[in-house]
This record gives sequence, C-alpha cells and structure tokens, in this order.
Amino acid sequence: MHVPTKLLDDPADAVTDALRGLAAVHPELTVDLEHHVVSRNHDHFGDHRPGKVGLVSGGGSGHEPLHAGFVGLGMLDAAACGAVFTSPVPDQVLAATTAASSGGGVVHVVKNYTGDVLNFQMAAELADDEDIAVETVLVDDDVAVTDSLYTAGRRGTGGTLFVEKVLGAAAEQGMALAEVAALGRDVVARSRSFGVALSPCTTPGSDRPGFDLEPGEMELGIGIHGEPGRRRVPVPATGVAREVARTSVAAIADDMPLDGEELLLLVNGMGGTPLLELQVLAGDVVAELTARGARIARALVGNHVTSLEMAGSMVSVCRATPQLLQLWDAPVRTPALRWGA
Amino acid sequence: MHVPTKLLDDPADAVTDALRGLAAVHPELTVDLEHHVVSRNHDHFGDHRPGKVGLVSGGGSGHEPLHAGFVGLGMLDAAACGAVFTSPVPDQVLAATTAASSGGGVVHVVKNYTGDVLNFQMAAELADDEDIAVETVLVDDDVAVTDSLYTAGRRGTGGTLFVEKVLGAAAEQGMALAEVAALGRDVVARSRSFGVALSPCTTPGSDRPGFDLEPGEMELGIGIHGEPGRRRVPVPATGVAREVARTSVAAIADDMPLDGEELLLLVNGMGGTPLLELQVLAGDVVAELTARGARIARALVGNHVTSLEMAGSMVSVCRATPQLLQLWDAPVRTPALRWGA
Amino acid sequence: MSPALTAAGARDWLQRFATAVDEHAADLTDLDRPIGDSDHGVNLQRGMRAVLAALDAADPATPGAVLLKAGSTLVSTVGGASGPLFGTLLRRTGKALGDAESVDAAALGSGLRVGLDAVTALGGAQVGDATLVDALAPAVESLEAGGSVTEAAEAAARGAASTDELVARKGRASYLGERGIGHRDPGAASTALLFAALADGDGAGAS
Amino acid sequence: MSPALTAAGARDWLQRFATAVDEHAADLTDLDRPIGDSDHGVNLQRGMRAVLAALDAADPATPGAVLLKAGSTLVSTVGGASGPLFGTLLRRTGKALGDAESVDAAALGSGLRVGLDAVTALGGAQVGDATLVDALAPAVESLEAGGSVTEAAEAAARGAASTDELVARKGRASYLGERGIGHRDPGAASTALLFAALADGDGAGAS
Ligand SMILES: Nc1ncnc2c1ncn2[C@@H]1O[C@H](COP(=O)(O)OP(=O)(O)O)[C@@H](O)[C@H]1O
Ligand SMILES: Nc1ncnc2c1ncn2[C@@H]1O[C@H](COP(=O)(O)OP(=O)(O)O)[C@@H](O)[C@H]1O
Ligand SMILES: [Mg+2]
Ligand SMILES: [Mg+2]
Ligand SMILES: [Mg+2]
Ligand SMILES: [Mg+2]
Repeated sequence: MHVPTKLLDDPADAVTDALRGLAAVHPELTVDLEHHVVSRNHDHFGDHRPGKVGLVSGGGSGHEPLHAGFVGLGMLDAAACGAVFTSPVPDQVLAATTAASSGGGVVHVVKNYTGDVLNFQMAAELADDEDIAVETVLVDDDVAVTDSLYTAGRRGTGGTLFVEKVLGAAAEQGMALAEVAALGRDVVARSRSFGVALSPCTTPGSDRPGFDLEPGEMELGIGIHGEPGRRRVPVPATGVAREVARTSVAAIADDMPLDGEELLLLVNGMGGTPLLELQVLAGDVVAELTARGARIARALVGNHVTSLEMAGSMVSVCRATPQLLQLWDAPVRTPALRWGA
Repeated sequence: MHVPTKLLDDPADAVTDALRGLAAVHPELTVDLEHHVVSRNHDHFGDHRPGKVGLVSGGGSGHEPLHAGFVGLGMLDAAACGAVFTSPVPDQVLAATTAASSGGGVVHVVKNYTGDVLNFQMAAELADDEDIAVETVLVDDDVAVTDSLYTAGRRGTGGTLFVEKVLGAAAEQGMALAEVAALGRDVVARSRSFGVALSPCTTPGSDRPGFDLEPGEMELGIGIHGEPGRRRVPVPATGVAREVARTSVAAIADDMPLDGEELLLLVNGMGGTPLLELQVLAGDVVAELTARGARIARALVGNHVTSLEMAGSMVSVCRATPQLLQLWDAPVRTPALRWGA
Repeated sequence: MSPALTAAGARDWLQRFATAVDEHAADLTDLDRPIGDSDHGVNLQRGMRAVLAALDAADPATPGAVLLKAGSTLVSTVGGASGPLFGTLLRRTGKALGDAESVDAAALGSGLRVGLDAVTALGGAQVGDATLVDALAPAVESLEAGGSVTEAAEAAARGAASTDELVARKGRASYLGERGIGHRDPGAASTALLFAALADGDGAGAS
Repeated sequence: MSPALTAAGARDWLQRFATAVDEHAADLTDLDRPIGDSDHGVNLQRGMRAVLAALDAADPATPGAVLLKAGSTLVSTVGGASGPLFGTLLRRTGKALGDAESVDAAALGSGLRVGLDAVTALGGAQVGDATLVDALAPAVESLEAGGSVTEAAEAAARGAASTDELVARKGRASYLGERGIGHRDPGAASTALLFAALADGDGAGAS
C-alpha cells in the first residue's frame, strides 16, 4: 500500500519541528522544546491571574490542532505533546501542569486511552508532591466502544473539544477547581462521538499505513490513532455521506436520546478529507439530527481532532444547556479556535 | 492510480450538497441554491449599510474554504460558486453582485484564469445594465508563471486571501468604490505565492486524478486546479519541508525583494496535508524568510485555498504597510476566518 | 448543406454536435487532463444538454435565432473558458445571420467570421496559440473562400491536429510551457467536432 | 544465572534486552499494527536506548538500583501504555530487591512478584486479558516455584503465545473485540524477550 510523501524534514523530529513552527508563527504561545509543552505567553495575553484554575491537556501528537492548537485565552493553559500517537510521559505532563498552575489548582483533561490515563495519573502524583492540586476529567465520548466492561472503556475523541472549550471559559470566568472538574465530567456525560475512516494513515518514519483498506471499503467506529475501527463495511455506490451520517448519528442516538435536545455539533475531518466533502457530510448530519428531533445550537465543521492524513470523519455532539452555550460563546483566542477576541 | 473514496452523495451534486451543508450550519449566511451564491444574512449580522461598497468574489469550487467560507462581516458580501474547478457563469456572478450591492458599487475580486476573467467580465457588463457600478481587481500573485507574455499570465492563488480580508475591512470601514479597487490592486502588487504538490487530486465523478505522480516525485509551481505544475522534481531523502520552503521562498524573493519587509504570511495546505506537516513547513518558511531579512508581522497556517484533497502546500506573502496591518487586524466573522467578532 | 441551413437544420446541427460531445466527452476531458483541469468534456456536455432543452422550449424561428439562443445558453451554463468563448461564437454568429429564413454555406461563413472575430477580441488568442481558434479560424476561412461544409470540417480537423506540436499561449495549457507540446488542445478538438457535425448534415437538409 | 545476579549482571541483562528490542523493533511494531497503533517497537526502542545511557551515567551499585534506574527512565521516556507499565515493573522490582549486592533466581522471583502486583494494580489487567501480564505472570510464578531463569523464559514465551487466541480486554487491542483473535499481543511478546534476555545470561554470570 502506498505511503504518502510527508512534508517533514526528519520523521524522527516531526513533533519538535512542528512545535518550532508553531512557536515561529504564534508569539502569544510559549513553546518548551525540551518538554514539548505549549503554554500561554502571559505577557502577550496580559492575563496574569493568580488563583485562576489551570487547564491542561495533552496526548500523543498527530491529532493537530488538538491539543496545542487549543492553547490560549479562554481555552487551555498548557498542552503536553507526546510522540506521534503516543501519550506524553509524566515529566512532560508535570511540566505542563507547572506552567498552567497559578495557585488555584489544575484540571487535567485526559482522553481515555490506557497510555494517557497512566501517564497523567503518574504526573498528578508528581504534581501532588509539588503541592499542586490536580483534578482529572476523563473524556470517553466514543460510542463505537459499546462493551466497556470487556475493554479499556470508551475512547476520548472529538468530544474533547467541547470539554476544553467549555472548561477553558469556565476557568477564565473564575470558577473554582472542584466546580470546573465537575462541569467537565458533566460535559463528558453529555457528549458522544462516532468516527469513520475512508483511508488509513501512516505514522512518520513507518513504511506502511496502520491498516490496509481496499478501494470500496470503509472502517466504522475508529479511534484517532490510525488504528482499525470496530467494523469494516463496503462503501455504498451512491449516498456515501448520507450513509456515514446515518451510521454515525444512529450510533450516537442509540446511546443518548437526542429528541428535543439543543446540540453543540462538531462535524470533524480526520485530516485528509477536504472541506467540500465535510460540508456535504455536515448537511446530511444536520438532516439526520433534525429528523430525530434535535436542534443544532452551534456547529463547527473542519479538521479539529485528526489522525494525521487519514481521510474520514467524526461526528461529535454535546447536549447543551444555557450555561454550556454561554461558556461556548465566551471569547476564545487560540491558533485553531477563535472568536470574540 | 488510486482514486480516493469521496465523502459525497452524488458527485454531480457535490457543490449543491456542500452549499446545503454550509447553510445548515451557518444561519448568518444566505445560500441561494439556484445560483450557488452565498451572501451575508443581513438580518443576522444586523449590518444593513446603504452605500457600503459590496465585495464579491467567486470561482470554481474545490478550493474551500475559498470563497464561500470567507463571506461574512469584514470580508466578502457574496461569493459565486462554480462547478468544481470551473468558473461560475455570468448569471451566477450577477446574482452575487446584486446580493452584494447596497448602492455604493461592487468590487469583483477575480483570480486570473481565462474562465474567471471572461465570466466576470460578462457579468460586469450585465451589472452595468442594471446600473451597478463594478470595479474589478484581478489577482495574479503566482510567481511560478514567469513568462506572462507567452501565457495567460500569472494565476490567482493564495494571495486572494489577503485581498479579500483587506478589502473586506476597508469596505466595512466605509472606503469608496474606486479607493477599495485601488487598494486591492496595491495588495495584489504586494503579494506573491508559490505552490507545490505532493499528490494529485481527483475531480468528483472522474475516475482518475488530474495527473500521475510517482512516489518520490513532487510537482513545483502548481496552480489550484489539480493541474500539473511547471516542473517535476525528485523528493529529497530528508529535509523535504526545508526543500519546499527554500524553493517556494526563493521563487518569491527572486520576484519581489523581501529584505527589510514586514510580511503577512500564509502557509497554506492544499487540502490533504495534515496540520502537523504544515507546522513543520511553517517553521522552515519563517526561517527562510527571516534569513532574507523579512519580518513576519502576521501569519496563518492551514487549509485556506485548496485543491480538493491534494497534498502539498502554497506559500503566500504580502508586503504589509501600517494601513494593511490595521485592515488585516480589523474584526472578521466568516466560517473560515474569524477574530475580534 | 446543399439545401441551405434552416432553423430546423441549425437545430439538427446542434443536436448532432451534442451527440458527438456526449460520445466524446471522456476523450475531451482526457485531452484536458495533461494540460488543463480535466473538465472540458464535462463542461461542454452540461452546456449542450442545456442548449437542447432551451431550443425545445423556445423553438426559435430562424437559424440565426437558433444559434443566438444556443450561444446565450452556453454562456449561462458552461462557465470556465469555453462557456464564454463557444457561447460568444454562436451568439455573435447568430446575431450576424439576422432574420434570414435559411442561409447557404457562404452566408454561414460570413456569419461565423463575425463570431470568430468576437472570440479573438474576447480571448485574445491568435492562430498558433494552441486554442480553439486554431480549429475555428481555418474552418471559417475555408467557408469564406467558397469551400463546402465538408471542406470546412476538414480544415477544422487539420487545425485541431496542428495544436499537437504547439506551445500554448492562452488558457490554462499556457502554464505548462514546453511540457504542453505533444498534446492536442481540447477546445480545438471540440471545435473540430462542431464542424464535423455541420458536415454530417450535408445533404440531409432539414431532415 | 547460576552465579547470582549482580549489578553488572543486571546491566548485561538489560543490555541484551535492548539488543533484542533493536533486533525485533520492526516485528514488535508490526504486531501492534493490526490490533494497536503500530508503535510498540519504536516505543521500547526509544526507552531502552535511554535506559542504557542512564545506566552509563549513573552506574548504580546494586541490581536493585539498576532496575530502579531502568524503570524510572522507561517511565520518563516511553510514554504510551508500555512506558508506565514496563517502568513500574522494573522500578518496583528494583525497590523490592533493596540493597542486596547480588540476588539469586528465587530472590529475583520475589522481587518480580512485587513488580507484577504493581503492574496489575496500575493497569488492572489479569491473566487472560491478552496483555503483557499473560507473559509476565507465568514467568514470575515459575521463578517463585523454584524454576530456573530458562524455565521462566519458556513460561513467558508460552504465555505470549497464549495471547494469539485471546480477545483483548485491556489496552488498545480491546477495542477490536473478536477482530483481535489470531494476533499476538505486542507487550506480551516484548515481555517474553525480556525473560529470554535474562535466560541468555544464564551461566555467563557477570561477563
Ligand atoms: N484565450 C483563449 N482564447 C481562445 N480559446 C481559449 C482561450 N483560453 C482557453 N481557450 C480554449 O478553452 C479550452 C478549455 O476549455 P475548458 O476546459 O472548458 O475551460 P477551462 O480551461 O476554464 O477549464 C482550451 O482547450 C482552449 O481551446
Ligand atoms: N491495562 C494494561 N495492563 C497491562 N498491559 C497493558 C495494558 N494496556 C496495554 N498493555 C500492554 O501495552 C502494550 C502496548 O504498548 P504500546 O504499544 O507501547 O503502548 P500504546 O498502546 O499506548 O501504543 C500492549 O500490547 C499490552 O501488552
Ligand atoms: Mg501508542
Ligand atoms: Mg475548468
Ligand atoms: Mg478545462
Ligand atoms: Mg501501541
């Protein structure tokens, strides 16, 4: 199977080089190239706020703009960037936690993968040694994993964006540590995602993609690490986007009733699917959701939580409340999400 | 050569379906599905402004978010969306012009391709019949075309984004028709772009990509219509991003001296290249520009002017002035570009 | 076209051209692949289907009105470079034919000269620039010189073939420079089909 | 390990393991492809190179200190699931070995039991869940029961092979459910390499 030419210098340095590039175009961010930690440049933002709850996330790289692209005013204070598809080590998470700490404690937003969970847990212990109070919000929004008892549990995927935006606004507005964490768990409980791959992706330096997909096949129920999904099915001859929308929304609605709900919606590209196609999918997803009695309160369409150059999509929804909408609408200024500032 | 599975319903309806999707998630836009014209929903924006100069652009589809994704407060008033890689017809451009007209005249931002030029020209004549004064700003920023005398002239590519943002802000601030057009021509004169393809792309419904590229080859000096570039060269074994940055910046600097200049910079993805890679390229591009004595005043990294799912990049720069920076920083609220609002 | 071209004859001509475009759509698009953006066949197909529908609806009474209607329909449905150029060719030719109930080959040649001049004024291409003008100009000249429609079709075909060895100076293909040598210009190829469709009707009259 | 494991012996063990990981890195990553994210070999390779460098720098005096240093280095360089798990295994085993200058197979077995328990406490996996525990637990039990390091290595290898037919319940592979059957767990395979490296040193003493 064909491995795409990558616009990199040395595959082994992909993450370092990408962070150097981020630093070069975002003076409002501080990039620690030793720890691969991106944090707010408080001098640039003028947002020195003693006692503000710090918001930290992180994970493997390859999901850009998640997480480093969501660092800034009204969202994350710091992100720890692991190797591609490999969770960061505790030292990195600790460095991010220290950078984010202003005395009010720090919330860790952790996607539910064994590696992320274990490394953040160890980092939280190290932070405790330094008297930084840490609360953890575990994101497990992926409905493709239905048998949580027999697995590592649902994965953290597109819903992570809702959590990071909403908690970022809450922390900015002065909410205290325990409340931010509780709010985060509530956002997780209200969020669901389902992903589909139309092509695999290849980790930099590898000579083969994560899986082989014959033309005319697609993988349903994927995570965000280029791994195969839960099920492989044929691509329909026409109505591909409708079928993807139907399958994704049905999987979500079977798990969480949508009738009468106001939704935050993310129609997310996995990295290699062009916006023309994501817009077609967005139309079909909105039609499916509306047919189930839901109303779209806010929507984002684009590449937000990706798997390198994988083609495909992830549909994520969050059942909104007036409070969540207010926090969603609050100003945000990050490389990848920006409004009102 | 492998044709990717597309997330569409019917390839023949790709543009209509994508516009329907845009309408479904952007209530602040009015989408005319008959003419494939996207314009501001003035009731939503509350920006009824008699006498404001209207700003219209358009072209073939397949370049999303350009142009429809740049319709909104502080940028375009309306965009006419042709079939994929095919300029809109005069009727469409006229419909966009009428939608954008508030009595102060309308500026057409036209990318320099024979089809776009001819169709916009015919539309301008039709608008004249309806007593709408039209000024045309022709964007020809692509330095890959060096022999303008023997060709249709330089193509309009990434620099279009600078023109649309800056003129959108100028029109919003009340600048008059002739001045907006003159400013636009000045922005064009200050802008240069160079593009590289690492993969071809396939028009919806076609059974083959626009060109074949063997693994280990890249196309230099591409346009944005999935067509081959000016030159094919081998991909270097390492330092691919550095080589692309070097080639792109050298081509630009050979044409327009950069020493001592403050730049608006766009490190643009062609659609299928993931952000991790674009960030690596951004670092290399900034290094190249800085080494040539330029300073980066503002930068954007991402998929803004694309060729469907093509992998590759386009580097665009605009020599800024204090006025241009003020207009660049002015509030903008569109699906794809948003800040300060 | 031994019997002169009537409104019905003009519609038959365009019907045959539409059929030829349908048949050759993939070939025309393939010609547009190496040197353009792979859409010329698709573009003309969309346009000619619209033309047939528009002619059915309007049922114009003269050959000039048929060509005028066809031209404006092409302008408003094709887009790209070929929409305005083919559209202008037929519109201006149609206008030039005026109210005549039927036109012979020479009159058609004079009309097409007006169309050709409008095309060169609009697009700026001259013979030798590897565009549709390379097929159109010799066909028009042949008719003007008293040639039959069959001779005009042959001239168009030769003109189209001549683009194989040319470096394009107009349109998308011009960006390729020397890389474009060895490729036939798609617009010239479709223009040759237009004149072949005209010649195919020769003798068939208004049937 | 007829002569008991000294600090130098422990370093030789880890050196042999690092060599084995280098040799099998591609294989381990390939095992991680169908059921995981294709990085297990890369992860361990990065970690073991760091371990060798850290041991060179720190030159720990006892086998316990060697394993402790190796474990914390893995934790801070590997990431993913395997970093904390392999790291915890070695750290806790090292701590349990205390200040002893040298340890025999039985003592190593008792130390590894502490490490194994820490791994199951951390990751929650039991034997049969198709993780590295399936290789680790039988090896530790074999040593505890008085087995030789060679027997322990055989038990680890059998344990790793047993994962072929299991449905994973922990880690990334668990997401595949039944689709994971027929695939060997990469962490179990690398754990088998760890014990094979231990056995390879048997009789070679501190050489
Ligand atoms: N300036 C011009 N003058 C005459 N013909 C032109 C000119 N530019 C392009 N053409 C013709 O148009 C054809 C391309 O048509 P088409 O592919 O439908 O449009 P586009 O190039 O916009 O995709 C070319 O093959 C050429 O014959
Ligand atoms: N909860 C767990 N308990 C024990 N071992 C586990 C657990 N989760 C994963 N593993 C082991 O980790 C291995 C995967 O390691 P690696 O590929 O390096 O990390 P990641 O899965 O984060 O990419 C699996 O093959 C399995 O043996
Ligand atoms: Mg991993
Ligand atoms: Mg075209
Ligand atoms: Mg074309
Ligand atoms: Mg792995």
